[in-house]
Amino acid sequence: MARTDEVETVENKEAKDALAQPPVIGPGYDFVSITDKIASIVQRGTPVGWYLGFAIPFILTMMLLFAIGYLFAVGIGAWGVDIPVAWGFAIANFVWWIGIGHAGTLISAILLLLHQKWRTSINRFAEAMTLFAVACAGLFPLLHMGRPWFFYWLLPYPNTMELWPQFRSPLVWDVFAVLTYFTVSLVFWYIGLIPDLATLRDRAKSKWAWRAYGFLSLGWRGSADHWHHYETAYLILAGLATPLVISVHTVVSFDFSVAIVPGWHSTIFPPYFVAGAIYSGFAMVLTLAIPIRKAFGLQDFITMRHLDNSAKILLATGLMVTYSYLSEAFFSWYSGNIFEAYVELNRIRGPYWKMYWILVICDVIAPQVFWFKRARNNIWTLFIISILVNVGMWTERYVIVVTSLHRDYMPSAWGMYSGSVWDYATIIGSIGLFLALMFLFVRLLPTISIAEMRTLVPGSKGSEAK
Amino acid sequence: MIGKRKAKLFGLSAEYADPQHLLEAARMICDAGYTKVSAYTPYPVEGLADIIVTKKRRVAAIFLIGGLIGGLGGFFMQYYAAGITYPINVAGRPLFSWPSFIPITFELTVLGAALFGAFGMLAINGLPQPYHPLFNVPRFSLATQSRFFILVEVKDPKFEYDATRRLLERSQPRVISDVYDW
Amino acid sequence: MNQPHQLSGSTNGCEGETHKTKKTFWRTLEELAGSESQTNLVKRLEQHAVMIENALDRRDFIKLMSASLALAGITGCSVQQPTEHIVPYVRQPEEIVLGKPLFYATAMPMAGYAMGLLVESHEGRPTKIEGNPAHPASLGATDLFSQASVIGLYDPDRSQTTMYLGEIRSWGVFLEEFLKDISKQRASQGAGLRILTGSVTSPTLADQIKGILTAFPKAKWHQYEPAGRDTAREGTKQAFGDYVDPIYHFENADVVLSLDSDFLCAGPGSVRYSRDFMNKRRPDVSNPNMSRLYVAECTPTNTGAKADHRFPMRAAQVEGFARAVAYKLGINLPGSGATPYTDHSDAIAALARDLQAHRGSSVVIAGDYQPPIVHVIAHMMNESLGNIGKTVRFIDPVEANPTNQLESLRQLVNDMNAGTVELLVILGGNPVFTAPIDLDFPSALSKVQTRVHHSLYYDETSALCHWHVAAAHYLESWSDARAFDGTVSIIQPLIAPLYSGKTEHEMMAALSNNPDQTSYDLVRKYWQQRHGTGGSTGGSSQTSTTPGQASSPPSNTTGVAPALPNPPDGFDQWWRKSLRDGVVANTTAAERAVAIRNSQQAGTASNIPPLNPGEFEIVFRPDPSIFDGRFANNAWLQEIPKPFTKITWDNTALISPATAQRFAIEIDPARRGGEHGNMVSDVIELNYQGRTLHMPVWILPGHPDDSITVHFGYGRIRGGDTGSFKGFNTYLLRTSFAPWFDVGLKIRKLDETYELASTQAHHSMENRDLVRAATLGEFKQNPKFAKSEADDPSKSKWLFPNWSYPGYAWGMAIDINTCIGCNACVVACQAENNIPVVGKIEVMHGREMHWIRIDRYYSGDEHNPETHFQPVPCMHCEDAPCELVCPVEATTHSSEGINEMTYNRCVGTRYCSNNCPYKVRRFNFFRYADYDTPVVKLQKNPDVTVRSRGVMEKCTYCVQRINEAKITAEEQDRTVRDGEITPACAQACPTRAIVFGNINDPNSNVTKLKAEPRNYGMLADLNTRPRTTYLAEVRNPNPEIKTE
Amino acid sequence: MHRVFHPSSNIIARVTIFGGLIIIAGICWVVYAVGTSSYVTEVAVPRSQPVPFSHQHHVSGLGLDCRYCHTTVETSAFAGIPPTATCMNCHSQIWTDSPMLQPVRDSYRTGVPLVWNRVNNLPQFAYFNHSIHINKGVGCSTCHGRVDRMPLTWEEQPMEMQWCLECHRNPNKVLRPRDQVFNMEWQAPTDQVTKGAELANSYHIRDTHYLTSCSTCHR
Repeated sequence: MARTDEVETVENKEAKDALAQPPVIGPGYDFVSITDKIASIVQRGTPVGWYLGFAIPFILTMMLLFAIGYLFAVGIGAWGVDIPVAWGFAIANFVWWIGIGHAGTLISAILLLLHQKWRTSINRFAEAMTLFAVACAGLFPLLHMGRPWFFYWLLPYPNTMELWPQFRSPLVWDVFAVLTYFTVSLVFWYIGLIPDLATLRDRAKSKWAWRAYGFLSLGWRGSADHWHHYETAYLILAGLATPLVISVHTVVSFDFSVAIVPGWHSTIFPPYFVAGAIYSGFAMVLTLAIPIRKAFGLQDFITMRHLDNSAKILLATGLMVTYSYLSEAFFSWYSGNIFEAYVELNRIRGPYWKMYWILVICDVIAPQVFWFKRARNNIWTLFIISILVNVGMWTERYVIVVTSLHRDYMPSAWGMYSGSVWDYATIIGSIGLFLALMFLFVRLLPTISIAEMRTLVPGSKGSEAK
Repeated sequence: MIGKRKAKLFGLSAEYADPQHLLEAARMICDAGYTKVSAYTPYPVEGLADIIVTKKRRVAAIFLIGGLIGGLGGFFMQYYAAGITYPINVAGRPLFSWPSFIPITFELTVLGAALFGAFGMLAINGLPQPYHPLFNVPRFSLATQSRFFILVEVKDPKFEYDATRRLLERSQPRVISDVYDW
Repeated sequence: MNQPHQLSGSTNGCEGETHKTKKTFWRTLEELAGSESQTNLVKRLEQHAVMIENALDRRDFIKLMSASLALAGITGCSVQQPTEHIVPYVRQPEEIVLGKPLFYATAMPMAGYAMGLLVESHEGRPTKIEGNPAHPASLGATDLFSQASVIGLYDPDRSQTTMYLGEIRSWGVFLEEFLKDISKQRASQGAGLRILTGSVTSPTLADQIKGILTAFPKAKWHQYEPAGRDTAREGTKQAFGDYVDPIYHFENADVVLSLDSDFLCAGPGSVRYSRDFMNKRRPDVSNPNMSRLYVAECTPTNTGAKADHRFPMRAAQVEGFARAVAYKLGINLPGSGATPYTDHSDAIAALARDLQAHRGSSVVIAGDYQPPIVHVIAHMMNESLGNIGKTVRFIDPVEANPTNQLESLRQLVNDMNAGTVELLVILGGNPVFTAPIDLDFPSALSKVQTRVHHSLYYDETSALCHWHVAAAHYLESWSDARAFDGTVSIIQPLIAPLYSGKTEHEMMAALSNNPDQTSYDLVRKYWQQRHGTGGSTGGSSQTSTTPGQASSPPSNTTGVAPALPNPPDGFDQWWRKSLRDGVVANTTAAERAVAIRNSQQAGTASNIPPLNPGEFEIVFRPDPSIFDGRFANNAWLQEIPKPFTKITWDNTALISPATAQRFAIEIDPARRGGEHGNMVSDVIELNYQGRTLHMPVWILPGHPDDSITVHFGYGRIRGGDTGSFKGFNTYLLRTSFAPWFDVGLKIRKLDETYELASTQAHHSMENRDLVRAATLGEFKQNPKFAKSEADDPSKSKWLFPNWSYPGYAWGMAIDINTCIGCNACVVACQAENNIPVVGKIEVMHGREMHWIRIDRYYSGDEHNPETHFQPVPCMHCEDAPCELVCPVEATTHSSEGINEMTYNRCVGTRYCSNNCPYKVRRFNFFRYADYDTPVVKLQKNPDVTVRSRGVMEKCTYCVQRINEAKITAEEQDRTVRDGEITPACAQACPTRAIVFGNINDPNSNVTKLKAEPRNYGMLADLNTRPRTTYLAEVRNPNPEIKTE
Repeated sequence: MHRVFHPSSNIIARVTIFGGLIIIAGICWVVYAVGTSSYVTEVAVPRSQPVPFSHQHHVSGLGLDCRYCHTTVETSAFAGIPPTATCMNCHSQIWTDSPMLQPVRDSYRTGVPLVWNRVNNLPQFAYFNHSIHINKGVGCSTCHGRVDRMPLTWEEQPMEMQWCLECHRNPNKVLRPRDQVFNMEWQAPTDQVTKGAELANSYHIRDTHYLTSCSTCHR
């Protein structure tokens, strides 16, 4: 039957890969050692380093809470937003976080469908990253509302006003897209976790750990039927998640492209945004993977091959984004529309030219070093570039939001924008929240899918017996 | 052990060190005509399902149903809200401006499918099920880590304690243990 | 609107109120003192305002909703509401219909001159000022000052009691002391008594003062207006040998030459003048003609902005220019031309030819800020052009006692310094702040034994006086005043004094020793006298006073119109009619024949020395928004963007771009809110006559080089919470010998910067066809010059079928050509729609709330650019981009095509504002509305929601007025008539540049305008299909003059 | 050590899952019920007043017309609340020393107005106009109920947006001849459907889109 041939091809491919590049898992691992290696991260006592590391994001999170409290107390005026730039940091942050949230599901889903074995060791925390990033992203549309206590008016529910959301508004599309994305990612993540939770249950030392993991693992026994249905479901979920990932950032891009603001109203936006999302997502994966593998000695699972592949993807998506910049610039000239043309020129040499060139340097020029294998195999290069790309992607969103609005149709209404101290407190705080969640995750759940790693152990294929 | 109730035999379980033995054993037992047999592995072992899984459920169908409900429901909700219950002139667009309804329809399709599918799968697998007789076998905790198990239930019409045990022994298991239920 | 029965009733109403509230009027001291007075005030007002209290309680409702999320979550608005109260009248005045406003006719005296008004009153609360169509100075329109005056009434900083050396005293105590002082004076025939007022046109007041001056022969009456019209006055005197007032008839003028005169936006007749003038500048296909305006001016003015030819020059050069023109007209002038004017010689020749070609249908008008000689020359030109009697008529002075006020003030100061002044009564005004610096008024004042200051605020002058008497606001007062053309209006109160203020009449009554006369009695008595025997024989034999000596008692009842014939149906009928109409019939001053004296006697050249190199000319002007400083505490006026600089809350030194370059002076947008908000300007040091002042600058295109304009009125120290410590006090440089301009200014750029709040720092239109303009010639060749293919929605490809709007379809047309950028519409809108004031900081953040703004663009070279004004309210697009993106249906389209904004549904995503190409949406970033100060709530329009924090708002076409009119019409089973609905902006507009109506009605005014070839939709190529469209600008330059 | 969940945990697990769903649904229902209950909407809850004024007595008892006190109901947005003087028209003659009316007499003497507790109350952002409804044939009792049977006045309707919309979307079902507007006893005839349509026609009632435009009530 089909499956076996498939296996063959994959194996051949792997064989070739094996010659070409480092393997996706270090040598000399069997079921026991893998299980021990990964599960022990969760099960051994908390290292001091973890507390030290956790302290900083924790403080930042407290700062975020304070900023939010102040915001709700005095009103949105605490931020830098004004007329004409009624959207500022908040929306840039939102898009940025959502973008970061794309790599996780993408890695797990698309790479699963493509039978990319190297996904297994990074998908778990990539998915976690997705969830936390989307959670951070979800904050901002809420916070940026003038009357956030009425957020539920964006949800369809029966009410005495007999009013519904205005379904033609991209903001409502956003609500559905983001909520769906979060839910599906959560389900996908959890389903993937169940077997590992069972493992932790069965290895649990303390009674409470056993209770907790026992409860979460739903009594998973890994019976053949379970695995059968589980795999089908997981595969279909992946199949669903893939278009979902694409759609979510497409919808996010509609926030801009549906509006008539010059610099927003552009058909390139959906693909442009999706590419950008994957770009920043993978950058964040690297930014996280590199320290994590170091901290927990996971070099054998997250091998140079993973980093190398991620770097290649960064390069590819980076080129797509570059193409988008170029086509934007081209059409602003080619369209002959004075408003569009002005916005583009204004970005390049207007009051915000610094931001624009920062984004060009970070997003266009920096990743070009990945053409060279040496760069792709140098941890530090990878790390620094990944951070640059993250910065660049935030700047890109800032440029899109601010420079388009601050000089649109009516010169009489042109105005400058810059974030207030509360804007900065909020974005930095949200990064803190994100990191804090990551810290908790690596502490409490297996950072790498144990069950899937087992399938990479030599001799894990039952069919080899035939 | 648990409370006062007296244990009754639930089945016989055999433990194997690697997937190859497991597969052979499974094939052998099934060939021997046993039907109430199940295998337990720390990761999905390819080919196992073809041998041992008798009743395959259409998980995909549940996804489909969920998707349809989500999608159609979502689209009608928007149509109802914008066009029927409170028709308002928004930006001069027609009440039924279907192009604007596509994104949400899609999202809700995915949402419906995913939720139905995921929970459907759990339901089919009879989860959550924190207790199962096998858990009474201390070594079974290895089933989620490094070892492979086969369980032959007493319910099986061909089950005869000695015969079955002998059959299992022939498949060179690490351990054979009696599984008791309470 | 003003049905007779209402207004006739109104008079009773007002009398009723005055009487009714007398009991609450005489307050005991402890009530006057202390914080309690506020609450008393509100108690007192409950009798007036039935619905106020609960109307205000309701405002907390939205806040309450936020608290009770959970319930609201399911049931929207049905959280339990706080118990509200209804406070009915005890005895309800029969003319009051609860929930329906009444309109009372009255008048606002501004620097003495009356602006006729109709004031909207809700249950006794005046809430909105409108112009009185029957009044010659208004014709139904208003200027921004009268529009804004209504919050002056409710100003919590207004002085609330009588004070002695800053301590609260009762009126009674004051009277005792005051009468003592007066009796002292009686002995000396009032040798030590001085009265200082502003310009007085009020017949009653004049009569009272006359009475006092007869009782105290040695007493003297001085008048001083900081922004006075001495030069115009002296000009007529020099030209004709006697004080007369010129009245201009622009409706007959085809060519107008303004010699530094801002007749469109400044001066008592400006509202009327701008209407007359603009009526001749509405070219359409049937009559493609318009008048031509030449302006020679220094500081750019609104008049200059509308000029077809503007000649920018230093103020001192205007005389030379005038002489050059006069010379071309062959007039032989008195005095030798000061400094001959050499530029624009061909232009001047052409201009002269143009004037000659329009003998009898041209006007030469000189500015109040130019020396008398310029006025003389203007008069002579008018005479030689045969305009006098046709486009320029002369009447006896409207002022009761015209005099050279500066001289009058100087003499007062001399007397004070000489120590001859024992009792000084200052009626209104704030001389300590406004008097020329060289007179050193404060120190002179300190030499007076007893000083009494009667004013609205406890201001700089009050602080230096023994006694301060709180004045009553004109909306609280009985009085009378005359318009620029002499027409008399009776001023009737809309409400009993909130703060137990006294009127000038009551002060004078006290001075003439019968203090218990109410101003109502006084005014009524005076007019009773004026009928029949009481009257006098005409002001033709006007006593004129030679400069330098204050008026001796006027021989007769001053310069008011002659005795009135006994009214046929009795005085009471006459009185009611006068109150109802807002004008007293047949009081318009008769024309007076005048003749230029022998030209050699007529005035001499004002010998202003030429400018030394490196020195500058300094030019003084009253501030365009707070005038001479009297409106400093009026937040609406403070936040009005000034016509050219668009600066709010400040005054600056205006300099030309070239001058700025010379001194490397710059204005940069700030990082936050720059361009639209926060501009960082360099500070310069003005050094004039040894006095220095540090001030920020504003680089003003069109301002002449080597000249610097400063506006006075800012820098108040005791201007109230709003007015104090704003801007810079330029009175500190203003001297009595050069009140308007002088040479000898030195400037120095300092190493400081200052943050200005300017709402539009961007000058250029960036080649976008927002304002479309052409010359008259071009218009005649191609009337449709403003049309563009892309603009036509019917032609544009569009995915969806258009909605149809049967029944009413509201629309607006704005004629850019006739807009003079006077800001009246902006204030009117603010008053009508409860628009909050946000303060300088928020304006700097680009968060001002005006629903209608006046965009100012420049075209051409910055030395002498063309200035364009464009009022921009919401366009009410039929395919509104804002609506499409609102996630909660907070902004939607009504069945009549109004782009509705439902505040209580808005969640504040601000997406609509982003997507509005016109950027007319305004957002409550903070809780701007004042829920806390009880008294300011009284001004709120009960028909408009007060917006809470976090909601978007914008122009609604005054939907409350539309609904009101539709309901009235439906109840009478008819449709709304054209002109029945007028939005606040349109109603206030002096030139009727804004027209509103039903565009489905082919005969409506607006439909006709939209049918005109000049009509175009701004940014219509975005297919927004705006309901508000513009009529393009057409200028009428003289083809003989090639614009350099 | 080796641990096993108790066999009953399977049942517990399933029960909690379905139980949880039921509980959530229950909570939603409770919140909705509370939200629409008269506790929140204060429908049919008599308000205490400084003077226990009885519409029942004055209307059905003495047969006063609504407009005797609510004078401006036909001409103004505000129906009008009688000044103390109106009360004293009669009560200077009758019940002149009833202690119940003391506050009224005090108010009349001192000029300090009575302070009534508002019964029918719309939020500040909803603008209701009595006169137009009266003129279009919407009767008092349609919204205010049988005031003539209220000893102490209470709110008859929740006065929520959906309630307003009911009529604005389909006015015909409540329209009555103008001469019946103040008639408390009026009952909709059996053929109200046709009658209402005729009235709507003759009174020129505007179409639904107009009546349900936001700015009809919100400004």
